[in-house]
Amino acid sequence: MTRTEFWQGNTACAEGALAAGCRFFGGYPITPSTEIAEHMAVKLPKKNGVFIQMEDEIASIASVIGASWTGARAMTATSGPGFSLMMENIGFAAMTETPCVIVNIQRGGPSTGQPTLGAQGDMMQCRFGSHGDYAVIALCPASVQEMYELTARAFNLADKYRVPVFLMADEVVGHMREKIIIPDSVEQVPRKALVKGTLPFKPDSDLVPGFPQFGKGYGVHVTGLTHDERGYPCATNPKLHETLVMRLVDKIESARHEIADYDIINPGAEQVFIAYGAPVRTVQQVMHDHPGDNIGFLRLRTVWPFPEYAPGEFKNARRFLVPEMNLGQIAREIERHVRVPVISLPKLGGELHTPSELLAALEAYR
Amino acid sequence: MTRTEFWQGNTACAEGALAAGCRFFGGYPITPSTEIAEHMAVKLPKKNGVFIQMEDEIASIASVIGASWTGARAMTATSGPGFSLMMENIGFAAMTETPCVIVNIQRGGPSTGQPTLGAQGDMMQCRFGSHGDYAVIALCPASVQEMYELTARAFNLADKYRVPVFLMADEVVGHMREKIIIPDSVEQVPRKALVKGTLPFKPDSDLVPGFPQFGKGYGVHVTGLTHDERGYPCATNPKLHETLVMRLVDKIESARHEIADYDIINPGAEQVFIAYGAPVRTVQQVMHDHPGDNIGFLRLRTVWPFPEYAPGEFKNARRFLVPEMNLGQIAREIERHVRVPVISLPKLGGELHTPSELLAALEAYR
Amino acid sequence: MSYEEWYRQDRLPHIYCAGCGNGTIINCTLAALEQMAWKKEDTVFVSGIGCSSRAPGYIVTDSLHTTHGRAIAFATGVKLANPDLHVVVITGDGDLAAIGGNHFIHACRRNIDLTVVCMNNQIYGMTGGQGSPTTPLGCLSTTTPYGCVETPFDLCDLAIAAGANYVSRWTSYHVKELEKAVLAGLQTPGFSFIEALVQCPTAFGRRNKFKQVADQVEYLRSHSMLKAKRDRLLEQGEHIPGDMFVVGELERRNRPALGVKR
Amino acid sequence: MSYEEWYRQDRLPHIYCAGCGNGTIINCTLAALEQMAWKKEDTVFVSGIGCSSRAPGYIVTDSLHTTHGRAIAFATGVKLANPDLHVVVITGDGDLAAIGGNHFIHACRRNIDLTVVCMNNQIYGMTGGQGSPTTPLGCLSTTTPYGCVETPFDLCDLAIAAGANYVSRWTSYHVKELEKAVLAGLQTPGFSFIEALVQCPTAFGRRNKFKQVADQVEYLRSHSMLKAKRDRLLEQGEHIPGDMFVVGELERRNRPALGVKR
Amino acid sequence: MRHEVRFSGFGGQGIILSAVILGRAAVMHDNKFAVQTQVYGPEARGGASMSALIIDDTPILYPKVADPGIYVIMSQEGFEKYGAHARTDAVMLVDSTLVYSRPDCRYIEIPATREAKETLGRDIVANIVMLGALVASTHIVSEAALEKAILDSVPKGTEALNLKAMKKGIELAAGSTQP
Amino acid sequence: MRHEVRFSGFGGQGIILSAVILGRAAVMHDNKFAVQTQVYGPEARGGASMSALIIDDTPILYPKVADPGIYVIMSQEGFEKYGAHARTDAVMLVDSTLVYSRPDCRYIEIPATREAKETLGRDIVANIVMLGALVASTHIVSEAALEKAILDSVPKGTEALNLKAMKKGIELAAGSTQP
Amino acid sequence: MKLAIDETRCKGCNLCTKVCPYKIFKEGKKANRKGIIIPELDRPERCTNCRLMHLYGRTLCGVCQLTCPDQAIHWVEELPYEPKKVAIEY
Amino acid sequence: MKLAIDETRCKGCNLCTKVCPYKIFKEGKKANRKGIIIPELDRPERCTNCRLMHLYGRTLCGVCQLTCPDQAIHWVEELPYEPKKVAIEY
Ligand SMILES: Cc1ncc(C[n+]2csc(CCOP(=O)(O)OP(=O)(O)O)c2C)c(N)n1
Ligand SMILES: Cc1ncc(C[n+]2csc(CCOP(=O)(O)OP(=O)(O)O)c2C)c(N)n1
Ligand code: SF4
Ligand code: SF4
Ligand code: SF4
Ligand code: SF4
Ligand code: SF4
Ligand code: SF4
Ligand SMILES: [Mg+2]
Ligand SMILES: [Mg+2]
Repeated sequence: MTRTEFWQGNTACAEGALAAGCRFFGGYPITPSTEIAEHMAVKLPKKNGVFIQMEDEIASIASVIGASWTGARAMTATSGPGFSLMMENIGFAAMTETPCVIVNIQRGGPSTGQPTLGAQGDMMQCRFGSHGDYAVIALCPASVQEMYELTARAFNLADKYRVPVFLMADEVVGHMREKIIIPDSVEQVPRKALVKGTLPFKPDSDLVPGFPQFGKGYGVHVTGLTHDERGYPCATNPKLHETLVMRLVDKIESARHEIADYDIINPGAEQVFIAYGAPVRTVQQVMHDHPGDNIGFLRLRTVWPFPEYAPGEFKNARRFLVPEMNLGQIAREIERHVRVPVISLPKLGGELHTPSELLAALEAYR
Repeated sequence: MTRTEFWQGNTACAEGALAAGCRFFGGYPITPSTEIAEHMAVKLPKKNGVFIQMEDEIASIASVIGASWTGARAMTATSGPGFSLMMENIGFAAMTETPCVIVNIQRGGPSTGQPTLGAQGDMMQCRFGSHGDYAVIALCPASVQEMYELTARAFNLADKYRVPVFLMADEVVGHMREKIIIPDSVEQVPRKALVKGTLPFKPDSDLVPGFPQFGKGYGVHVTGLTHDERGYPCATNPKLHETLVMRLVDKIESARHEIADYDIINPGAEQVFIAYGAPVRTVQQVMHDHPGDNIGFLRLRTVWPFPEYAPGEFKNARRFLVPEMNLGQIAREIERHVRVPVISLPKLGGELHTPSELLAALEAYR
Repeated sequence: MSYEEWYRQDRLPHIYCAGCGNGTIINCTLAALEQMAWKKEDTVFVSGIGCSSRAPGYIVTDSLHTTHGRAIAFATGVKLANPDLHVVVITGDGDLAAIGGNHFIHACRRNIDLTVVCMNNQIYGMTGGQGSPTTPLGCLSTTTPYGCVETPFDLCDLAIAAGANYVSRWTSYHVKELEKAVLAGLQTPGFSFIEALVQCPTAFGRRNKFKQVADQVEYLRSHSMLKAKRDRLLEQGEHIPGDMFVVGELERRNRPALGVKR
Repeated sequence: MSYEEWYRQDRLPHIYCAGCGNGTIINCTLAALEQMAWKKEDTVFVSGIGCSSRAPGYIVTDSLHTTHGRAIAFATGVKLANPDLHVVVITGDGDLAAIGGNHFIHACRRNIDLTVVCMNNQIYGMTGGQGSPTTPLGCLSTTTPYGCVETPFDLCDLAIAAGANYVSRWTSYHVKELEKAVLAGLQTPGFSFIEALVQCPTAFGRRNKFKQVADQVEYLRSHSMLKAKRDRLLEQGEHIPGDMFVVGELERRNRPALGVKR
Repeated sequence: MRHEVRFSGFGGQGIILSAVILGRAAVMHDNKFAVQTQVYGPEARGGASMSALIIDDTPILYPKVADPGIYVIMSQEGFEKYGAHARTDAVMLVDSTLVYSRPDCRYIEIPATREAKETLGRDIVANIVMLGALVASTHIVSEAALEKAILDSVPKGTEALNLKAMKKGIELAAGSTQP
Repeated sequence: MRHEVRFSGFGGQGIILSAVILGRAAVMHDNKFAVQTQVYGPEARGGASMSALIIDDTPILYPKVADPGIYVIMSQEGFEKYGAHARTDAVMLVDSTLVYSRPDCRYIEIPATREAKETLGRDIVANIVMLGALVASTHIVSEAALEKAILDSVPKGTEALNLKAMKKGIELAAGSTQP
Repeated sequence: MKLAIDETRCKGCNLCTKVCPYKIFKEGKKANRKGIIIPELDRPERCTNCRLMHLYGRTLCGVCQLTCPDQAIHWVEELPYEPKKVAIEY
Repeated sequence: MKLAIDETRCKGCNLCTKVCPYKIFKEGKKANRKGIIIPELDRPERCTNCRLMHLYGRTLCGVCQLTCPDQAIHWVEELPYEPKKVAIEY
């Protein structure tokens, strides 16, 4: 039996996490993500979970990683400045293959910027913001419904691939209230346990090793140093480093098809929008107001790993138009994968693209 | 009268900074950058400058930004983990247009990774590691001589464009000792002072406003919030935000030609290497050992802003080979600007590409 | 009164809520500053992020409104690079003691010649009322919906243990005493820390049974105990109720300092 | 002796320099642990980055070797998410008190039920001998080439001011006392902090006139003063030389704690 | 049919709650779709607060309100900032106790604050008076839905008062000057 | 001509200093080019330390040493880790006091540590003895340049001792077994 | 000198009504256009500052001004300056 | 029980030579292959642990072992166990 609610996006995110079995939240308040923490503070204690407000965002993500090693589904939520502070430990999570969910309700940057207005300026940061090479998963919701669903999915992906998963939402979606249908229950893909007696960092065929949960007698050593399959540091061994880092990247990149989540609308169109997050709504409005096959739409829910083959499904595409609330961050990525012009439609300042702006762009390039 | 020395790259970096008039160093030790701080600790007090070891890297970059507002040429030096921690305040420096120099002696990542071995894994991070959209300058030295020269240039660029400038070196160059010719003196382009009575954040025609140094009676307010030309917060004004952020990016992007520093070698070649930092040395060796015109080389000293027109100077290029001590971070950028295949030659693990590896790549794709 | 000249008149009224104590603390700080024979152009205000940290935006001197928690680290750079500048940091309990706690204790240890005024409203005001490291046990906030279970910091004890040369605590009720304390802080070489407990009607008072602004100010008045009295009670072995806090000058010493004007 | 079983024998010998005191502190910690009736699988070691922080890599339990300065924050997550686990943090003076200072004081304040053992060698050993927040005044390091001018932290004073339930200090000379102190820490609910001053011949001793390892250990012995004696001297108004440090149990109390096993 | 409503007033009047209640009424009780948005920002503090609501029979795509057809304005500053430029075919409910100006479009004067204080004894329910008047005069949700949504949303113990306020609003709308 | 030299021994023997002195000699006093590199890493602590030097008449491009022609080995562990696989046309100077194994290439036995301790009274200068022997037997830098470089590099007050050590090395090389 | 509340700044918090030893500030009654109720002044000439500021050439008392969180309380010059006679209440 | 230094672990720091109340550890003289000079044992039977560990069923003294930073000091079982007679020096 589903249930209807009229919820704020941030509430839906917190509820999606709870439905997915999240039992640890470590966070630090920051606009426009704070409602997620506040909701967790109310709800988690009632579900035998732990809410803790840490001293800063560095500690928040650290506590989440620590909690994850005890087997708990764990998350944090923040926005730009806090996200920047998490970068070092995000790299640690990637290196140690710690499942965790990090929500970023994006606001206008750089720096303190526009604390209360929406943006999508951290899309490259979530992929490249920590030092060294690694891979992550990033999902972008465009509605309150998706705030719920994608948050829940983030936990499953995190556990399956043992990787930090980002819910890269934005203030527009985080703060708006709309209708949401709450499912009866949410699928929970369990974390694969390490087979006792096997090496803790030796991958299975999916390139992901089983999880040696703390307290279960594995006696595992977890380190952010380059480590061998026993988990022991071997920071001066070039071969082991290469093998490890390549695997960390490959386990995500090679699962691109499975992780990718997107819609192809009007694959025969010549003018094709590509969008994720709040601008999706404007594209949808434009398509609704101008029905027919002449506008195509690649609507992304997964941005990282980027589904690089998806634009190719628009066989007749003569150009891709990419409305983003940033200076064309994902447009850069798209340029790498297509041969036709990529028209970045950046918008800064906190306001969502209007339908007429997108129509004007369609006209300008037709 | 020049002088010859046999110096370590890190020493040359510190000496280059001193020669450029750096009088403030705020840092936190981290391998493989520590020698820079240690050298500054010995030398700065003798030059009436200030060396301070801060409590962490967040405080280090903060102190550098603070010092810069008093008019001092100021720098810090770090490596991956510390660099990740600086991300929030790097965005603050970009937003407030604070000149400063940040040296990153890159080591193997992600996370603690390989503390003592070289890498180039932070190249995307230095461009996109802080939240929001902004622009920076990044220079990559390939020799001890360039550690000196590019550090000095970094200060001039920082002051001219009022932007954080990165010296993105690597452990290989930072730790090796080689011959260096010390010039008699180093050019020092002074910071342009704000004309009294004009608005502190109103740009001149070069898009850069004059600098209202603290203590000079400007009564300036500096904030990381979106601000107007008076410097006052106006964080809910979309137009002002857009204008500000666009200008921050444009002042760098529009000066691309002036900032870019690269060599074009054998522009008629069909196979073209593009490299920066330590791998330059291997390419040079290969070209030295195989003279003739059949191998081209775009050798970058400026990586950001990327000189996007430079690959185009190789008119006959059939492919670009890009050896990097990372998983192809700059190769991604090159892909955006060229129509022929870009062959990433990544190498992880801390060891520099060998000449025979590059030769093998040449063969494989010939 | 001439401390009014230290305000950027073009930016008033400020964004603080009606009855917010922050404005009072700025008054006291500027009134103290006015008594030093310092030029405006030799004075710099530095702050982090929070309602409290907005203060420098209303002051005519050069001012640096930095990132959350980092004000003291930025100020350290300003002061060391030019010790001729007088550097005052304005901060909040969250900014100083949550995210900024490390910079706080290290500046105390180094005894950097700064004067730090902390507007302690025992809550995160700017973000709408989450618990802070000084939220009293049992108090309600949006992140302590069942009452705060973490013991709060005594910020002055921390400053003293960390090494600061001058430490005192007052409240927004004690305007004259606070002005004097800030003055003493400005005069003392090395790190000076002045904690000012303030009412935040919007984010704290509203949730914690203070119906009127004045009720919270009255609470601050009636729950503060002069250091001398506290010491006397302690000596006599008498019980000091848990909800009382000490006010007064709590430390004054002369450890080696950094960045003192040459 | 059975605490040897707590070592990962396959990883010994460890990477520490000859004469490094860290190995001694691990011995004492494990000897104390052995006296608790805890299973290895219920015990977790957490550390940051530094020579000291390498310790958990040599211990058979689950262990989390994290990022520089953050051990306590990670440990907080481990402990709160599963209070049935016994969580011990091993850290260094740089890790705990430089970059990690904020997590340290906040964990003390919250009284998270952790036992934290700090190997204080008064230097950054791992990175080759830079000054740390506990480097004594005047001492030489690569970043204090003219002698340290910053007053060091008293880590125990800080822990007490911040709220920790149990605090004591010993040295690598006092192996038996240290073992007992760690034991007391393990037994005390809430945050327990044990500071162990240790010799670092490579990065500290060499530069500060300790020719032999034993010379530095002897220095630690001869410059430590029992708390009882210190208190007596203070009471008698006698002068305590600046280079002496107090050893012994410095705090034991019962403030509200978080994460205590249910 | 897509309806766009903008609410404005000063902090403490329950401007945002009004939009939320209306949205709940539409979604939870009238089985429609709704999107509620608002202006956040420290600058909003003390100044005018604003909230917007879209109601539609089909899913709402573009979620922002630029040029609404319906206004509920409860302070003079709110009028100046968010109401003054209403298009001429819009309709505006003004709390005539606090709003002095009048728009160029059709408007309905509701002395909500005065009635709330004087008749109901608590000026805090002025927003509910306005909601009642809004629904009575526009029918964008049913009165039954509004009533249920109010009951879901207001603090325990204040239900009766709030229902009275709603009724008062409906009544005032009926008798209001609608030039 | 490019010459590649690898030094190895244990921590405290001055392995890195040896390479630096030799590099200085080449660059500062023989007007050649040189690149010195070394192995860092916590794991190196206590274990074998290693440093490499390239000397050339023209600028050095590729800076790394993979398979050097000249070795200076001062500990058994150093030999095992960094010397055992020397190519057969290499030449290796071994400190015969501490190195028990012998390579397959040509080698020169220098009892540097014994001589340093017994003849010069300080085993700390064994590396300088090795340097003297190296230069005497390979001439990769001039003896004059080496002498100057040693004087630039050693602590004040130890100049005479170090020069004596260098001389001793030269002497030992002359009389050494070179199978 | 004349005591005045700057209506463009006052936010009506009424703290001034609590701190003046002479009870010169009284809670106001009517909201202004912004919805703010400004306090009223009850015989402000009684204020120490009003009376004696000129005499002593510096601010006396001034507690209301220091306390006013909104920088809304000032003394403005009355020209020509004429000390007023008031009955002082202790 | 027999006191033993594990040569694969000992790094020759000589701390054991300072802490034993019976001065059982003495500085060694000759470096081993790794260049480490391992201490020598002087009549280890005098050690409390060697003599009494079996009797009391637990570790006695043990200060050298606790102190040894390199986990190089152990007691190994001697089979068959024969308590040795030693002259104890106080
Ligand atoms: C890195 C970072 N994290 C979080 C925030 C959000 N934030 C802004 S102000 C604030 C709390 C301020 O509290 P306090 O310093 O007590 O100031 P107050 O508003 O109470 O005066 C927070 C958490 C931020 N701006 N930056
Ligand atoms: C973010 C970050 N900054 C700096 C470093 C480099 N670093 C590694 S260990 C260390 C100091 C460790 O000092 P301490 O905790 O006292 O440990 P010790 O080695 O002395 O035992 C530093 C600065 C790092 N790894 N990460
Ligand atoms: S929220 Fe609190 S601290 Fe912030 S301005 Fe309002 S009353 Fe002041
Ligand atoms: S450097 Fe110091 S702390 Fe590190 S292992 Fe060596 S002696 Fe120990
Ligand atoms: S204290 Fe100031 S703001 Fe408050 S009521 Fe009085 S004059 Fe107005
Ligand atoms: S200055 Fe003093 S006496 Fe005068 S009005 Fe203010 S508080 Fe009252
Ligand atoms: S204490 Fe241990 S490592 Fe040191 S000499 Fe004795 S046995 Fe060897
Ligand atoms: S156990 Fe005690 S008596 Fe025995 S050898 Fe060790 S220190 Fe000496
Ligand atoms: Mg606060
Ligand atoms: Mg240390």
